Amino acid sequence: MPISEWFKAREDRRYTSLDPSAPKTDVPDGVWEKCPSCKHIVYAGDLEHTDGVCPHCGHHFELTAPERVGTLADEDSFAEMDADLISGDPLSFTAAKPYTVSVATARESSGLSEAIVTGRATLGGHPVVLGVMDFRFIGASMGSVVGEKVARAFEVALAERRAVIMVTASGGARMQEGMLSLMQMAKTAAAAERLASAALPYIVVLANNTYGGVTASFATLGDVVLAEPGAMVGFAGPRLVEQATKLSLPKGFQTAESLVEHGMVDAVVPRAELRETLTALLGYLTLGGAS
Amino acid sequence: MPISEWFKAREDRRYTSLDPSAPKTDVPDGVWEKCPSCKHIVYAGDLEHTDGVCPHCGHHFELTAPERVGTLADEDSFAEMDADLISGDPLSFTAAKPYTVSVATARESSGLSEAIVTGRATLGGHPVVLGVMDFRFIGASMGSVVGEKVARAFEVALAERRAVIMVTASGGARMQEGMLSLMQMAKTAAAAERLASAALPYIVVLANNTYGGVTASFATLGDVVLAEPGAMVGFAGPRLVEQATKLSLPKGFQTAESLVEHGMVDAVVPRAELRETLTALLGYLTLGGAS
Amino acid sequence: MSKRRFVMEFERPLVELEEKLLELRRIDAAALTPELAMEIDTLAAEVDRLHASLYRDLGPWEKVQIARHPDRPKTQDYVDALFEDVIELHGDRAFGDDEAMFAGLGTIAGRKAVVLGHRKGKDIKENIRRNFGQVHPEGFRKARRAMALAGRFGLPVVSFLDTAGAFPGIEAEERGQAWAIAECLATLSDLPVPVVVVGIGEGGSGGALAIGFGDRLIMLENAYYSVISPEMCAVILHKDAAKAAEAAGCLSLTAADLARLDLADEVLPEPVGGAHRDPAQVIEAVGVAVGGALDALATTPADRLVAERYARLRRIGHVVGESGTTGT
Amino acid sequence: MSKRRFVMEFERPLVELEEKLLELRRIDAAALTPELAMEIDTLAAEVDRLHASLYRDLGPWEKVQIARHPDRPKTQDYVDALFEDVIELHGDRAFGDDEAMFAGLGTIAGRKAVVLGHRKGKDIKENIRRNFGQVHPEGFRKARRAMALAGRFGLPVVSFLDTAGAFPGIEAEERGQAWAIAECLATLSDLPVPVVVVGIGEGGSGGALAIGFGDRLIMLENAYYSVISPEMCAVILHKDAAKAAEAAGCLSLTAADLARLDLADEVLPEPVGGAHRDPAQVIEAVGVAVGGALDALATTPADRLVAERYARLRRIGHVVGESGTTGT
Ligand SMILES: [Zn+2]
Ligand SMILES: [Zn+2]
Repeated sequence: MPISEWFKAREDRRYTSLDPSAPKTDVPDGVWEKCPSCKHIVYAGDLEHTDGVCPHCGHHFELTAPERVGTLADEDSFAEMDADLISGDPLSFTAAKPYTVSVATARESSGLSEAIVTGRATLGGHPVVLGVMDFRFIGASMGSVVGEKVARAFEVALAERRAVIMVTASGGARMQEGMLSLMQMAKTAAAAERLASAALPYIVVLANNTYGGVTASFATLGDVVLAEPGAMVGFAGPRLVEQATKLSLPKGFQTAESLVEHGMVDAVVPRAELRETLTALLGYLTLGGAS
Repeated sequence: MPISEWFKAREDRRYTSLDPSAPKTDVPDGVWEKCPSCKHIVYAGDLEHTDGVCPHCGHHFELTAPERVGTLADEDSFAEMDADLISGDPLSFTAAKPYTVSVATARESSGLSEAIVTGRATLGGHPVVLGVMDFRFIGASMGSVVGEKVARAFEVALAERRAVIMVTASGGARMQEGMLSLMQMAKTAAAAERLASAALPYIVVLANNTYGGVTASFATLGDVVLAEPGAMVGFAGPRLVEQATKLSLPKGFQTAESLVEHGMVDAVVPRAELRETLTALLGYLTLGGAS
Repeated sequence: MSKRRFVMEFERPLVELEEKLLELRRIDAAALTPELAMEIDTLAAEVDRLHASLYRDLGPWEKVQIARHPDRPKTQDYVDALFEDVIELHGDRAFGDDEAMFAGLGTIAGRKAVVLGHRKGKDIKENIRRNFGQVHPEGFRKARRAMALAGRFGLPVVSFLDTAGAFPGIEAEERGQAWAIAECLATLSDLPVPVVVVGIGEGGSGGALAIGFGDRLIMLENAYYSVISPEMCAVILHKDAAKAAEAAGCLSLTAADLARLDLADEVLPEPVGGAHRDPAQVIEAVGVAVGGALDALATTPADRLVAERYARLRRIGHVVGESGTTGT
Repeated sequence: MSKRRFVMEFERPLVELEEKLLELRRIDAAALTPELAMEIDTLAAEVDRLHASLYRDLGPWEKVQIARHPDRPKTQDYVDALFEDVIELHGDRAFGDDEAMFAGLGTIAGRKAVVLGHRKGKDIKENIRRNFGQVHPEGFRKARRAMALAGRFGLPVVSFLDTAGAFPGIEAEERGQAWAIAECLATLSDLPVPVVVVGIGEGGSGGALAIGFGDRLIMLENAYYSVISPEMCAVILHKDAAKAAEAAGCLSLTAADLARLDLADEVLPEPVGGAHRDPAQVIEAVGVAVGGALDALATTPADRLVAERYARLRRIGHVVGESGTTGT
């Protein structure tokens, strides 16, 4: 389903870029949510005004891809690409349930065609290709379609001399497409490398949580790599690391904040400042990039 | 004094490249040396046959620059460059003794014009520019002349599409030329970078001991960086590190062997295999470099 | 072999019969009744039958076990046997030297090359030193440095895959495991020299992929290459690692699967029972295949190599409802 | 200033007189004899005389002390006051983020730039965090990453020097202090963008040089830049760190010396007593000088910039008996 239809289909979910007066989040009015960080009961209406940031402790709730697009793209600027790309079932993968069922369920419940939404947009006036992953879609795992959309995003940016901004969240490569998924890592990294060779800027925002094949490919190849507060980011998940090493994990392990300390991330940027920071970065990095 | 004259002036010091039948080391026949590593008393005549390697424990005695040239360059192939470059005294540096006296003494006792000898040569048939530092000359410290000779070595190699091989040993930048010495670090690194940009190979052999401004400039910029067994290599000397940190140093600190473990050096190569290893490396790295 | 034979899970029924047969044959000739002699004959025939069937049409899980066999020839065996004038290059120039990753220069059939490979040990002591072939970030960074050297000096890259995966450790994560792998992928993707990859054993996920794609992928018959280990896949699907065999079947991870998916260019047969039964023969076959691939790629100009490698990657994936033109 | 005034060694005679004068002036008017009043006048005149002479014609060692003054404006002060839209970039992408090195993006007088600088702390707590401005390898690698970013996107580099030197620690050595510095030098040498360096305080050896050369070197009057610290030089020459003053005199390390040696392009005067007496004025002067340098370099094509930077480096050095032609 193209995102435009998705927007139409869900009248209760609208975004600043489409209708600034409408509520921004997925939670219906009057519903209360418990903040997983401070345990406060938060009124969903309040979360709309903060783009999903807990007013009590600053915890960053996960955003859906359309919500994220709404918080970042200039008004009415987002034009989705490749919304008709849909996963096949190349391995006829059937375990607990058939892969085709998983995909159909994810499409139905998320209203998205796949785990990433990509499109042309402007951000603070800068022409970009924006990609946003959505964890609700099979853990935003990367299969053929995600890989293809990411690669095309870089290719469009390369052809049109745009910057690329990727907001990532993913459990990793999608195992139901086996080696085809693994190879999307190489494909997306190769596409990012071509953008880099043309000195066009690529900025990543690591959102909670980004793991596995996505972290180990296009998500860490940005000229600048930002992360949201508290986002968990790594290659191997914390449980696997614990199992493999029989060690207890250090405090703050794999959090965005500790990734800055360990030299992996340029800056942790609160969601309220993200748009402004990206705009400023695009201002710096496009200056000479066009020459 | 050009190295050719140096060779002529010292009939008792000859090298395989000039006269294979003559003894190779500086120690007169019949003299015994105590190995600093195994404490064995070693007959100097034996050291000649081993290029200065202790026959009991393999300790690598330091070689003079002419000795080193003799062990590496193809017979009769070494043609020294810039032998007439001599240090001035730009700061009129006089402390314990005048710099001019230090230089004069070093020239007299070493028979060299400065702390590095550079020249065109072939090594295993490969055309190279070879540079060899000599610790006897004011601790092989890098002042204007060393920096100039190193820069010219890279420039000649660049112009004639030769590989560069540097055998380093140095106490660091030469303080008696102050900031002019410090800037030789930038100058030599810049010259090495130009060679690298032309995809011409640069191989370093870190010999005992290489510290300070030499390690932190051209000596660590090789495409391949080798080290001699037991060579001590670092930026800050062990005594300074101990003083600054009030910690006792780990076993093997700054030895060539520990530098391999810490990822800084490609391989520790015993002197007996050095020529062969360099020849093989030149075979690999010149293959496509000329294209 | 003087040491005790390593028995793979699926071989157990056969080995039990073989041991029983061996025991019966140890019976003193004097004590041998005609009934016993007949039993021995029957058992021997059964062993022959089972042997013939067991190693025919091996399933994915059996192949994974063969790929993990401790006596299977390893990167070092291939390097030693196939390459001359080998110079190992150590270190990442930033933190350490990872002994789970080989990087070096070597000459195969007269062709100079940069050689990469995951390194498992021959015994427990070596395996501890090599972290059982599970690479840390510094290992990938060493590999990347060697790749860059290959690119600078026009040397083709030959890479041997044999890892259960990148090491999932605390420090490995802290030093940027994902970052190090991603940088390898980016570097490999536009390296202006031929890149020939050989799957010789395990091809575990991102840790394999970091040195595991290029212009040719040659797979040994029983080598596997997978997005996830069968065990972990089983845990995710069934909360039960014991269902790894089933998971292995789902993942399309065998050499034959990769050929079917157009990912592998060539599958090299192994002796009955696996490469460890006749390492010399397998190593030679790999040498011939690598030599052939290098020969075939040697004359391709660098820019075409890179363009074709990208095109090769771009074709990978199964997408339906595809829009006719890119991104519009 | 509420906190106790920091007294430099060479100021002590003056400060002692000032304190004595202050004490005399505290005497009750009733108890003030004409003799005492005269003594006060004499002392006051002496203080004025000493004040005027002390800060005139400061020697190298006095300048080193001023360069190290704890209240001297630091990299962060310049970044905060002179740059808008500052975005700090953290980390080396391999091991850590070194708080002794600043790297970021900023806009000065409308010009976008990459900003680098050694970072000392304002107090002991911040100094511990910043390791007193002494950089580890990861700090140099972060700087190098920022340089590369500048090169890729055509942003000039503005670099502030203020370090006693690269940190001489065990782990710093183990993680390749020398390697990290050398790589910075190589990267800076052919960066295709303008590089403007400002010596604002200490310029300690290789640790300063790693981000300390380019197309323009602007020095504050009392900043120093030296191949070795005066103390260490004294130890080497006299086995006596106390002879640092003498060593400082030998090393030609002052801004004036650097101008004389043709290394510094511009020397900016400081208020009497040093930059800490009027930080705002000094920071503004630095801003004007940096802006001017960036303006002057802005139109030079990248290849000419790099060629001229190399030529600039190649000229440095004092060599006699020089052969007429290079290497022949
Ligand atoms: Zn909260
Ligand atoms: Zn010995």
